[in-house]
Amino acid sequence: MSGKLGWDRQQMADRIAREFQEGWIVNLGVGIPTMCSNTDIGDREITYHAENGVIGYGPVLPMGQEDLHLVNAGGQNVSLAPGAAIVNHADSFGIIRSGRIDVTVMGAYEVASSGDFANWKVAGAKGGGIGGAMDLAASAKRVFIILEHTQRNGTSRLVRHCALPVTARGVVKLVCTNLGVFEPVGEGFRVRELAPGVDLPAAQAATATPLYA
Amino acid sequence: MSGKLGWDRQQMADRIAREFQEGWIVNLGVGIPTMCSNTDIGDREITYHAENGVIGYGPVLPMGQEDLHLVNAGGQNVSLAPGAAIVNHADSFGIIRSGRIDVTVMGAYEVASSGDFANWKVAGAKGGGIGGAMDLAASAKRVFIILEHTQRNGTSRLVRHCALPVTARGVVKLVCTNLGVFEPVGEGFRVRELAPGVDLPAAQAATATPLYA
Amino acid sequence: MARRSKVFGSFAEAVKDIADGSVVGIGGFAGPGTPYNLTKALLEQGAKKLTCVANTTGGAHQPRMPDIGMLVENGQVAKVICSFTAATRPTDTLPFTKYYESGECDAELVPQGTLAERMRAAGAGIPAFYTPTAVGTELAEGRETRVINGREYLLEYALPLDVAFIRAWKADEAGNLVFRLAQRNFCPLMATAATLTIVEVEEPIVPAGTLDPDLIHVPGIFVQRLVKIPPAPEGLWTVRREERTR
Amino acid sequence: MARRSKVFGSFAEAVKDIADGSVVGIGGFAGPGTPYNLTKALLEQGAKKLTCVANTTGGAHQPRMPDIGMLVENGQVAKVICSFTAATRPTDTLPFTKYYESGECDAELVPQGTLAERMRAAGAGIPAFYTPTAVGTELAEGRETRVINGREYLLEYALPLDVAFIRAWKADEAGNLVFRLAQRNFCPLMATAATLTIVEVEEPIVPAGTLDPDLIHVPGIFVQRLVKIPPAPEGLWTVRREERTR
Repeated sequence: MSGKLGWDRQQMADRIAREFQEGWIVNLGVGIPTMCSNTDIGDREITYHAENGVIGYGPVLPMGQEDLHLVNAGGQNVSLAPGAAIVNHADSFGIIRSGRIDVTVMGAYEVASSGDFANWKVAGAKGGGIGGAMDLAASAKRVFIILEHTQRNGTSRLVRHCALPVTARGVVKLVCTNLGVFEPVGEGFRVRELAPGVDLPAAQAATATPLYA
Repeated sequence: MSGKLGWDRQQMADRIAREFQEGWIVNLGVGIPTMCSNTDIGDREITYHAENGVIGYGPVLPMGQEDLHLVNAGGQNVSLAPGAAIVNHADSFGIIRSGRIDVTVMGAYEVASSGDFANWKVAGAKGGGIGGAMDLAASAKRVFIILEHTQRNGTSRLVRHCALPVTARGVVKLVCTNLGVFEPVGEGFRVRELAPGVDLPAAQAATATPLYA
Repeated sequence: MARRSKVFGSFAEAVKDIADGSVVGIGGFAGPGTPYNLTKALLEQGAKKLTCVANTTGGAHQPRMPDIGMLVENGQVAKVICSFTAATRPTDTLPFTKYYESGECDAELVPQGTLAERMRAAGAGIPAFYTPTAVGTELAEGRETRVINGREYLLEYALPLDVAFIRAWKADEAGNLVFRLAQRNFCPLMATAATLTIVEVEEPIVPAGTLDPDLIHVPGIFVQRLVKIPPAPEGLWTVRREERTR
Repeated sequence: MARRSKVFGSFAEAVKDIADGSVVGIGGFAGPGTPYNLTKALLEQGAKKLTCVANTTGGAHQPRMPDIGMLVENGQVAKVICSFTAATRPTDTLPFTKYYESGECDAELVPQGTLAERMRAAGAGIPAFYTPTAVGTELAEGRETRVINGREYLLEYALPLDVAFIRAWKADEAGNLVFRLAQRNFCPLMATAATLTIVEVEEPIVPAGTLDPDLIHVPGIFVQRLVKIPPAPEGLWTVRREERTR
């Protein structure tokens, strides 16, 4: 799916889904994160929450099997899990703000080693796309970020300070890129795991802030 | 039902119900006001709202025909009207606070000619019984009060200033007592109508503030 | 996804670990939705220094069912937060009132809509809000108000609960709840406001996936424990009250 | 009680009197609940200087359906209030974005949960509330915050609507609404926030008393006008989008 080093998009989603613990309520954002609900999570009981009020959904359905009334946060037609329930947008974000989301998984443009991240506004733009990201980032118990490790020009997306306007400050607990899994630890990122074929010097070369083994 | 002068309780309720206009949403409080939903209102379309979230109910049901899951604000088992809907308490008071109740009908201990009224705390008590009265009084489009014109000792319940702690200030639009129908007009009450057998001198004698014909 | 059942075998087991000092919300309005069986179990369990939150302390009508007044009489309650701490008509007396008048139990009197909204706020991550209710009354004296678009409003804070007791009509093993008619009242709000929601259920509890997801009043993520109410006389059910004119 | 029907014969008739300068909420999230037919009728009706409130201005995906971006392109919109005024990925472009960048249309960018809660507040008579969302971001700069229990919160105001356009699955003639699955989203909130709620309905509109009162998502007292969506091609229905990986 990608000529890039390390994991492809579904592999990043699968790797993050391995972090989900028994009983968690998991919110999946637009982009790669929505792929997590396609991951086989074995016998763990995970409830996927979408910001549009769908509580308890499963994999994206193949063409022809969709229910057009049922979408996840990315607008993909998903399946329902047993025990699912639907609420409206106010109640859905009530669940988010009241701290009931165990983890929110989002994409981002940049993640800082301070735990700040930016995913709603690009350089020079007047407008932006916030969606539910600020609510989720402010109030979920944990924020996990999935993103490509570098921009197309090779610039690191893992940084010491965000150059773009932040979505929330100091909230990111875990980052998964095509190169590996990282934790923001203040001055840099601790390397939790590297993708197959990636070694620490290669990862460090692609990263604008120190990596710690 | 009463040896008192003028209207009895159901007659007071019936008289107030005559004021309800086509299309109104009407909230009925505990006591005599709940009797309004027993009144035949002809072909007017009135929606009765109870603070516990029942939107669209009808008369109190006779013994043996009750549904024990369905009560009005007074805990009486009522019938449902076609087109009824149920909401929770937060949504029910959302309807109230957002100004959608055309009239709330309540009992009271005292009504002042300023439009203040008191119905939650008696003299010398530490506690009180507010229920939904303060929410309704603050936000309904109109407040109508039904009460006996005097206390048992003959003291007027229609006063210049409330002696008891008020439920809301300046909100009462219409008062129905056993003696008649009155409008608070600042220094006193304007007499809209007197009950059969009641004349103005008799009504004035029972009232602590001027009555205007 | 293997759904773990939230069904408990008895009311005693479901309330066993409620700690002294807990803030306990008790649902219901004039009968429907009132968790008589859980309240009875809490009377037997004996937790003390409770703060009890409900529309009323109960006991105004016969036959009397387990209520906050009984918890007070049983020495279990430090404070109540209610929209009634006394009856609406001066000639009636709530069992609770004398404990409050004598100072044996504290009380916070809150307008009913504000009480509901404060719990809704707690369950929705809203720490405070403004309301027009009670402005200009004794309840607003000395408190913070704010003029917005020319009208005065009172600042109110969220009211989170440690435990919610509620009664539902139907439930599935995932904790999804359906209420019937006036049974809904405060129950969904208390479920969202609480850390631990315990539900007594009237109909047999069904497997997850049985209830229509569009027709759920409280999603299972807000519910931790369910107990099926046994038939009377073991289980407590609403009985018809004497017809009242008040 | 003789129920007056709220059913209108056409979308054109239902939107005929929408005035210039109205604040119009448009429900829907990524397809379900989106009132394509009412939006199309408003394009034809031509009201100007509108403020449009929705999750997004639309147009990110094909096939393109009537959306706020089209109302902007048609010169009808002074301002939008949305959680997206640009696409989330820099390589995508929303049709609206260039009108905003050029200053032809104003925009207020609001986090999605705050947008929903502001409309919920308007519909619930709450003029303002505090939220943790957006604290510490560019959106909070220069705005009023308050520390409550040690955490900083941002003050947000209610967002009332003049008109709400929503799409429902079922309705009765009294205006009671039922949504199916993800169709619900913002629609109930917009109905409560609006003075005039207009609904396009997928299933045949049934007489009052036909729908179960326990299973109503929006009570009829919030709804003024209903229009049954005709079969395609006269009526607009969601069509399957190309499968996307984003």
